[in-house]
Amino acid sequence: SSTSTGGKSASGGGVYTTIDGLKPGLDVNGPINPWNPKGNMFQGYNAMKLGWKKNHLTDPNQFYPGIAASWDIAPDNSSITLHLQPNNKWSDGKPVTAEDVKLSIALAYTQGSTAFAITPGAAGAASEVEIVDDHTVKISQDMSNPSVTFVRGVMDSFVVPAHIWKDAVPADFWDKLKASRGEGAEAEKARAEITALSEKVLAFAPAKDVSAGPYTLERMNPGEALLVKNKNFYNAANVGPDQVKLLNYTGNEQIWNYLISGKLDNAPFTAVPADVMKRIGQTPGNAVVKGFSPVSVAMAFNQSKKPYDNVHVRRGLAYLVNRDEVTKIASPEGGTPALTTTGIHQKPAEAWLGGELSQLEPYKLDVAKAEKEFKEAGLKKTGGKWTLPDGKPWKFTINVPAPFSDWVSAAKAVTSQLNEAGVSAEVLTTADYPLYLEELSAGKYDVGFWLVALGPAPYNIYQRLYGASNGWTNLGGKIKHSAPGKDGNWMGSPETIDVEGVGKVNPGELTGKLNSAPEAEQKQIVSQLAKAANQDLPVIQLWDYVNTQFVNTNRFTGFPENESDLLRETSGVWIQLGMIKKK
Amino acid sequence: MTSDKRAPGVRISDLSVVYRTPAGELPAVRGIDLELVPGTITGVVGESGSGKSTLALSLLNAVQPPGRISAGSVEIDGLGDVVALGGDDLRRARGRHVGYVFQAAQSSLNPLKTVGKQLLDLGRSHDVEDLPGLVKEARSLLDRMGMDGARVLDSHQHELSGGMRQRVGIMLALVLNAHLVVLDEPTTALDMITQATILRIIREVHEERGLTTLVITHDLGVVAEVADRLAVMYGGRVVEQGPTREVLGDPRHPYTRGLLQAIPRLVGDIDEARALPGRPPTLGTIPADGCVFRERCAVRMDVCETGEPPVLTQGPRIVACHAADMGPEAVTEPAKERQTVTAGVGDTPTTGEEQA
Amino acid sequence: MTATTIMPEARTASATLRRNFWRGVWRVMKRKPSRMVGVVIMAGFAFMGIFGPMLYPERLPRDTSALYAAPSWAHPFGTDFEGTDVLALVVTGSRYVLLTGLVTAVITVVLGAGIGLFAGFRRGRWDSVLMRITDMKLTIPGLPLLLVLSTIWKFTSAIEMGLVLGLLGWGGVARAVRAQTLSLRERGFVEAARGLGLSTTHIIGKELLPSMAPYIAMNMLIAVTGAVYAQVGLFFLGVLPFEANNWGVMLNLAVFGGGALTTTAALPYLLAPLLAILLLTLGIVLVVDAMDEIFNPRLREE
Amino acid sequence: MTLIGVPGRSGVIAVARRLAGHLARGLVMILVVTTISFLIIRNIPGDPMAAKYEKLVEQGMSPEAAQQAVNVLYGFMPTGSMWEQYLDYMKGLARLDLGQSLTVPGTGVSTVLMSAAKWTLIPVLAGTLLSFLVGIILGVYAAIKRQGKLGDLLAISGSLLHGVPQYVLALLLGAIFTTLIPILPAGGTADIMFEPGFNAGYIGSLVQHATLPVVTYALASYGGWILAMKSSVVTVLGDDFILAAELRGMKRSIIFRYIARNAILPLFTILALSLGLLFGGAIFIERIFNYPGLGLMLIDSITGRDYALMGGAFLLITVAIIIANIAADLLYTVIDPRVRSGGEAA
Amino acid sequence: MITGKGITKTFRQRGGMLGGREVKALRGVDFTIEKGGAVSFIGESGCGKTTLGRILAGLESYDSGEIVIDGVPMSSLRQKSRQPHFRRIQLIHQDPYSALNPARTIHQTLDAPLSLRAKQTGRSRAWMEERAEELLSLVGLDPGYVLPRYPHQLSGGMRQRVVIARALTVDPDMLVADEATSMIDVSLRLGILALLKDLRDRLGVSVLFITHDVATARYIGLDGELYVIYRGQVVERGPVETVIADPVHPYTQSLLSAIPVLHGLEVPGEERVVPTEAVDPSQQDAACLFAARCPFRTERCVSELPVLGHDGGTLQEHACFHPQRRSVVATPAVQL
Ligand SMILES: Nc1ncnc2c1ncn2[C@@H]1O[C@H](COP(=O)(O)OP(=O)(O)OP(=O)(O)O)[C@@H](O)[C@H]1O
Ligand SMILES: Nc1ncnc2c1ncn2[C@@H]1O[C@H](COP(=O)(O)OP(=O)(O)OP(=O)(O)O)[C@@H](O)[C@H]1O
Ligand SMILES: [Mg+2]
Ligand SMILES: [Mg+2]
Repeated sequence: SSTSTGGKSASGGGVYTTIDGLKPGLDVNGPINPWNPKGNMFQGYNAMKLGWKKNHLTDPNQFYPGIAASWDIAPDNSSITLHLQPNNKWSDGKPVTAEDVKLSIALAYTQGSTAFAITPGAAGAASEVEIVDDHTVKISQDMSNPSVTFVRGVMDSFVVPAHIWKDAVPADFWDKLKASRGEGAEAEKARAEITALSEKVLAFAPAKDVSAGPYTLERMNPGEALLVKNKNFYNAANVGPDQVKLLNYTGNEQIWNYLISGKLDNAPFTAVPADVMKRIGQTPGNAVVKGFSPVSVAMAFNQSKKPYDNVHVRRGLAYLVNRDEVTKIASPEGGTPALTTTGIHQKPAEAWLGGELSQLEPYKLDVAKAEKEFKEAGLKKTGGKWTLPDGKPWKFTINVPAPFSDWVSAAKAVTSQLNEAGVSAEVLTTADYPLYLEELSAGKYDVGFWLVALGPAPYNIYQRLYGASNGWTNLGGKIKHSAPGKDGNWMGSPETIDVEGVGKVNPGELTGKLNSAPEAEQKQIVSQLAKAANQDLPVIQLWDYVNTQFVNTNRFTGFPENESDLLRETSGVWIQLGMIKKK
Repeated sequence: MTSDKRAPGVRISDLSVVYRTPAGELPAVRGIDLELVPGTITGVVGESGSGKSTLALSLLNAVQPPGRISAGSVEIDGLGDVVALGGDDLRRARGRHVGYVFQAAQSSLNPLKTVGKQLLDLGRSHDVEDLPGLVKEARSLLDRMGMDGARVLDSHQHELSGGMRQRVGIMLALVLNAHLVVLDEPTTALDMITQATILRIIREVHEERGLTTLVITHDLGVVAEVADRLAVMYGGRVVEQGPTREVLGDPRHPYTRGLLQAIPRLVGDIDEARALPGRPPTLGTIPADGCVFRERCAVRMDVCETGEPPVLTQGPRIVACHAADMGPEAVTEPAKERQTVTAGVGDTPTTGEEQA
Repeated sequence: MTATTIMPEARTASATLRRNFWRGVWRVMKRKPSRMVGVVIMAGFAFMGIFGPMLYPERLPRDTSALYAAPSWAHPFGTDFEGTDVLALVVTGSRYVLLTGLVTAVITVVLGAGIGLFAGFRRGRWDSVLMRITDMKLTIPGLPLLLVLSTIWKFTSAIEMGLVLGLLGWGGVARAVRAQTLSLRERGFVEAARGLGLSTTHIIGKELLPSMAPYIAMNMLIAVTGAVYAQVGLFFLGVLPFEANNWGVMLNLAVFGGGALTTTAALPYLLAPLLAILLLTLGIVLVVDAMDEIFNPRLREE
Repeated sequence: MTLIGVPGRSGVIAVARRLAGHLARGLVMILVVTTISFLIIRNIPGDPMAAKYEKLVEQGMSPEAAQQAVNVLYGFMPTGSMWEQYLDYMKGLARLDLGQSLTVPGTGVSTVLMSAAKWTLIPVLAGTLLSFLVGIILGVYAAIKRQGKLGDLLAISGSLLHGVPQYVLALLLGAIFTTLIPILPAGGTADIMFEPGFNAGYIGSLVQHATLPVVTYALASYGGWILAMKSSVVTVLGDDFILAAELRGMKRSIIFRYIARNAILPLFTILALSLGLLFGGAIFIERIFNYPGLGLMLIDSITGRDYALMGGAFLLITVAIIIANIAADLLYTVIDPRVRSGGEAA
Repeated sequence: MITGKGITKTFRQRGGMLGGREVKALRGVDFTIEKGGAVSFIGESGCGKTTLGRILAGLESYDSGEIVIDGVPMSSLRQKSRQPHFRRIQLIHQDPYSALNPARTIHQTLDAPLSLRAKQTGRSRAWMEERAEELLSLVGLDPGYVLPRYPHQLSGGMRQRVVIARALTVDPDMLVADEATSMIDVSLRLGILALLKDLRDRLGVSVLFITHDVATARYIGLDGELYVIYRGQVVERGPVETVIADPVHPYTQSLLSAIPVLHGLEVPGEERVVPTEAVDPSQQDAACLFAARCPFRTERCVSELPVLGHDGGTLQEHACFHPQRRSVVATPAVQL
């Protein structure tokens, strides 16, 4: 088959072949624009951010240097001062300066990110951007509604060359921004104007790639993109590969094929069936690096539907689902069976909860306990089948989006298990993900598969369980609760829960507090919420995702180790940090 | 009557053609002896299914599968036995020696090509060196038949009327200078006036070019109009043959008589006319032995059931019938025995050589 | 005249046919043993569709220690992602597939033949309107439309699925039946019936339909395959609700979940439904071939 | 003497007249298709925002960043009542503006379509041409040898291939050439290491990547050709003018040409229809072989709820079919003198 | 009695968007047929004979003119109520092969119209059976043999008889026989002609006989009338024998001259008009339609359209400015 020997073959540094997991589906029509979802800027390669997030279990505010070489964070999170790389130049030779950063922040405002939100009262928004000197920028937080993730929001910003992008925003942008702060028609109008810029920015298409990253885009076709080394990059001396080939993929099976043929030096994880995994392992040089990934998949209940409003039914079901088996069938490599249900991925759960974790109910497979719970809920078993309290048949239907093969397999396995235990169960798939999500949030399903535990910030984690989908909204720091079926509340948990060993809690309010509470208090809140989730079971966590990266050590070395906090960044970041070396 | 030395004679002897059917091989033409005298027009008449087309195709050894010539020979002067011919020799003979005007002349042209282009194809097929000459010849032939030759050569089939197509068919049969021409149902599906014109053209061209012509038709009138000699076919046999006027004026075979009586006429007493009883046989219903006509015959005798009718010859006239009264000088050929019957018409000398 | 040379054959052909239709059928079958095979295959599928699901327990057993097991005596086509016998899945899945095919075929043929007959018989304005619609229907690409439709409409039952496929698929039949009707209409016997004042119902039901019945039957068979393909295809693309024992879903899971186009483990899982489809196609092709010869004098005489 | 119609001039007029009729009908057709697709597509349920968000989150984007990315997309959602949207859409269409893509924000639908179209059009045409050539040659053979075993085999294989859906062929070919004997690439258009242009490496790579799709297209339609050609040849063989040519002593080669040309003629209408079918099949083939053509794009646009792109793709496929129909008919008109002179069609 | 007055019919062939060709199939045809009478229409191909037949059988509309069936003018009726009247006129198709449904036995074929009839008149099944047998016997067929058979099991002549029997099921006033014998073997042709004549005598059915073979027209009855039609216009009409023996229109003369002479049995007429073939019919209307082909045309012929009449004191009506008797028909030869 085609090996990359033709054309301008790389000398010395060689060609590094990988897949950008953040941008599946390369699009030749995409502009060279980092904000465009199909833009041809690839994080870590030719798209640069101020810094690169570390994948820390509990602290969201740790970064590797990017455009910023270092940074000082005020102790109360009220500001961050960025010190740019001193000798950094754009690929066209112009230096990277504080002006570039400021313009990039202006652009970020049009895109409405968390740190640069223009919504009044938004949590963790920046209030001021100040050029201290050519290479220093200070950004302050609006402390009226602070967030622990403010710094993260700032660092997670793209930086583009001002001399190329300056026309994307009007000259009076900063005045407009100032005007947009506050109340009244004036501010309203300014905000509308800024939002209206978003489309223009998104469609902005520079003629050629001018990058401050280790690479610039050379050319692309529908299947691949070719990046070549940027001699002006600040750490160019340590950048290993001369060229990077990014492969497109539309289906997982494509990645499997690439991996088996040993083409890829690195690939992010995709669901891989066991046999394929075996074959991948047989290819010389292929290796798997595993680390933490703050995502879990769960079965989520719609508590507006009977009998799922009854916590005993949910618990009974939890006892009947063999999570080990489900994980083995559905995602043996990409996940580890959830130890229990806390709403948190097990790794950070250990960090947050420590010993408390073992005190939570693990919901191991236990038919007897399940029967007890079902009976408690008033369900009846007749002729080996469980029926509703009123004697009507109980049909457990679980919904999954059809394109997610691992979820479909998992759902199938769950229903098979339940059927064996006398619960009539079946899988219903929905044609595609958008439809699935719409119907899920419209409360059309009894039970559906859902991603939870989206970390690392505990606020994000619990907002998933006790946020908008469960009725709680955070408006300018104020928490409000809507009734089930209203304002996107499809989960329908009660507003307060009586948690054993804690007492009555309002999980939504607790979650809201997580955003600004100091670390010690956060720990306490997390513990309470974990208990609540464990007892009340708004979802049953099935497996926790494992960040599994494939690497091939035949051509390059220096890949991150297992559990490295770099595993969630692209290999472009590894390369620019000088890790990847030619063999 | 002018006779051209180049007009070939044809001797068909004991010709049999069979078709393969689910019921086995059945003869469509059986034991036919017929001679085409050089320079004459011979007409073959018979009702549908009597084997006329099959006979005509045999003249070019072109019986289409699932049919085949199972016995007999077709000797053409200058060509030899066509039945024995094959491959390229046979192909060259077609067109050059024997011109054939197709039964369905209406659709005997390639619908996608102009007549002229098909003419050139024909020329190339027969290695004609002088293609412009060929076109000139074709044009003059068409002009001769009362058409604008140049324009016709430039036309597609669908732009020509039935009569014009038929003339183009005749032109294509003659343009390579064939002197034996076979016309299968040349006027079927043409209206009366066109038919008359075509018949006149056949007659004139025949004489001008000195041809030996075979006209096949189901219409006695057509034969009567053009043919010198006439052969009447029934159930795959020739039941009667002789000079046209004599046969029509004094039919000897009961079938010929019946047929003549059944033809509506413009003059005379209509009450004399009557239909033949019964219906003509088809391939499957032709009796295997005995007289093929006996079922409908008014003068049928016991012997007709089993005995092959004897072939009676009297001068130029030949009849195959048990009941035919040919007078004292008649020569009787015992049935089933192969014999070449020679018959001359008027002053035309007999040229055929018996037995190869 | 071409007509006169061909027609007698047609007549003799239909002659033998009418006289002893079944004997003729038998002869045609005997001529090529492959046709017998076709009939056997079709019968097999019919049996499978009707009785297949009864041969297995309602919940197919699974064996989580043998995921994607290789073919063996116990599992001739191996097992699937959760250790269920693939053959059992194919057999139990056949009912849905075939039922859809049947429903589609019936709708296609009823609609197609109905519209074709009506347009061809009425001619004039009705004809042009209906044929414009038919042309339009034929021009709109069916599969893309189905894809888009499937996002709106969940085809939860085989009947519903068949209904939609039928509603989308009648165009070809309508056009063909119309052409036939138009030509038959010119035939003397239809004109004669009109001249005698016989009702339109009589003309269509007694004079036209019987002449077209074989043709329609053949179209129906072809429609069955078309429906099976479309439906399995949609499931394969994953745009329809999940059914474990459905051929299309099997294909989907084999390729996109099991990596059948990457490694060999899931290959039997992929091949089993493919084989079923191929076999069904073969059966229908052979039967249609036989029907063709039974009903088409031109091919018969060869 | 009758000569109805002079070939030259009336021919041109006939072609022009037919063309005018076709164009008028095609326009109506396009209007109807766009309206239908508009209605269907705008009624598709599903929240593209939520889907995008979840997808990004799953891919590892932080929830905030994902939310940010998604918010931006809102600007591209169509607004206003259905009727206003329809009018806007139609107005745009009149200006050949198909709107903005949602999956590639800021890019015109027509740009996206055009870049995808070539990856469908070229393989489909190549496959069709290949199968057409092979199919008609074997079809003639099957017709001539129709009594023999080989002819039988050809006919049955033709029916079988004709009957088998494209995805079955694609899956089988894929299983064989990417799984069992992995000698062909399973996706993409060309290796990026080759500079695009007229160099052996690039073209070789293109060909290599296109092999599986093209072969599938070819195999899928080959059966149809062989069957159609066979029956067409059998019909022509029975035509009187062939026998007449034989009786005039025409050379076999010339007769063969007569047969071939007359037999191919009716196949042109099928050609147009088959192109339409192939476009449908492109969805499967491109999905299975990950080939970035219109089919794959249509699936993507459906899952991404990219209304404008979906409608555009739909329209493009329909227009392609209409054009193919018109082209086939005009070709027919040019080749068949009967139609050309405004007379009866064959 | 059935009469037609000034029946015209123009076919417009559709030729796409920019108009099409017009064919004037009938240009004001008048005729009268008495009960039990016979009228023959002769003319060459495409002159409108079939069109006229189909119009009379109600299978085709006509543009203008009036058809009166048994005193009821059709124009006074609405479309729906015309049908029963037109049903009294039955068309016998030229092609007996296609006129019978190959999939239905003769019994079934006859049953359909008979049961309709039985329903209308409240008669029983037995009557239907009886009637079927009666009709078949009437047309000279053996009901026992024919009834259970399929059309293909019968000869052309028998089929044509069945077709006639089927037409008789509705007790028609008139049969329109459109070249009813042209596809039947010569030896059987006369039988059908005789049958038609017989039906006239026995049932009083009138016969409209359409043919291009003049001779057959005689066999329907010498008492009949002969209409010679050219390009949709009747150019000569009169008693059969008169028109055959003493034609005055050059077109009639051409037609009669074109009939092949059975040399040996007949002697050709002395004044045979050498017929010319058809010409492109795109000529102006204000001229004799036949002028372009007429060997005797004068100035007047190309500037004026002659109408049917007895000009020149002829027995028959004709549409010619220069009527002249010519003896064109062959006469019997003295037997050898
Ligand atoms: N291809 C064939 N297969 C079987 N039988 C055939 C075939 N062609 C002709 N026959 C039979 O051979 C007999 C003679 O046929 P032929 O065509 O020679 O008759 P014909 O006298 O030319 O009839 P027509 O007047 O209809 O042209 C007929 O009974 C016919 O059915
Ligand atoms: N349905 C039709 N559409 C268009 N033109 C027609 C139609 N029917 C008949 N014509 C034309 O009307 C004219 C008269 O046709 P008609 O069939 O009545 O002639 P005919 O005398 O019966 O001819 P033939 O002897 O060939 O049967 C012809 O020029 C014919 O082409
Ligand atoms: Mg013949
Ligand atoms: Mg007619």
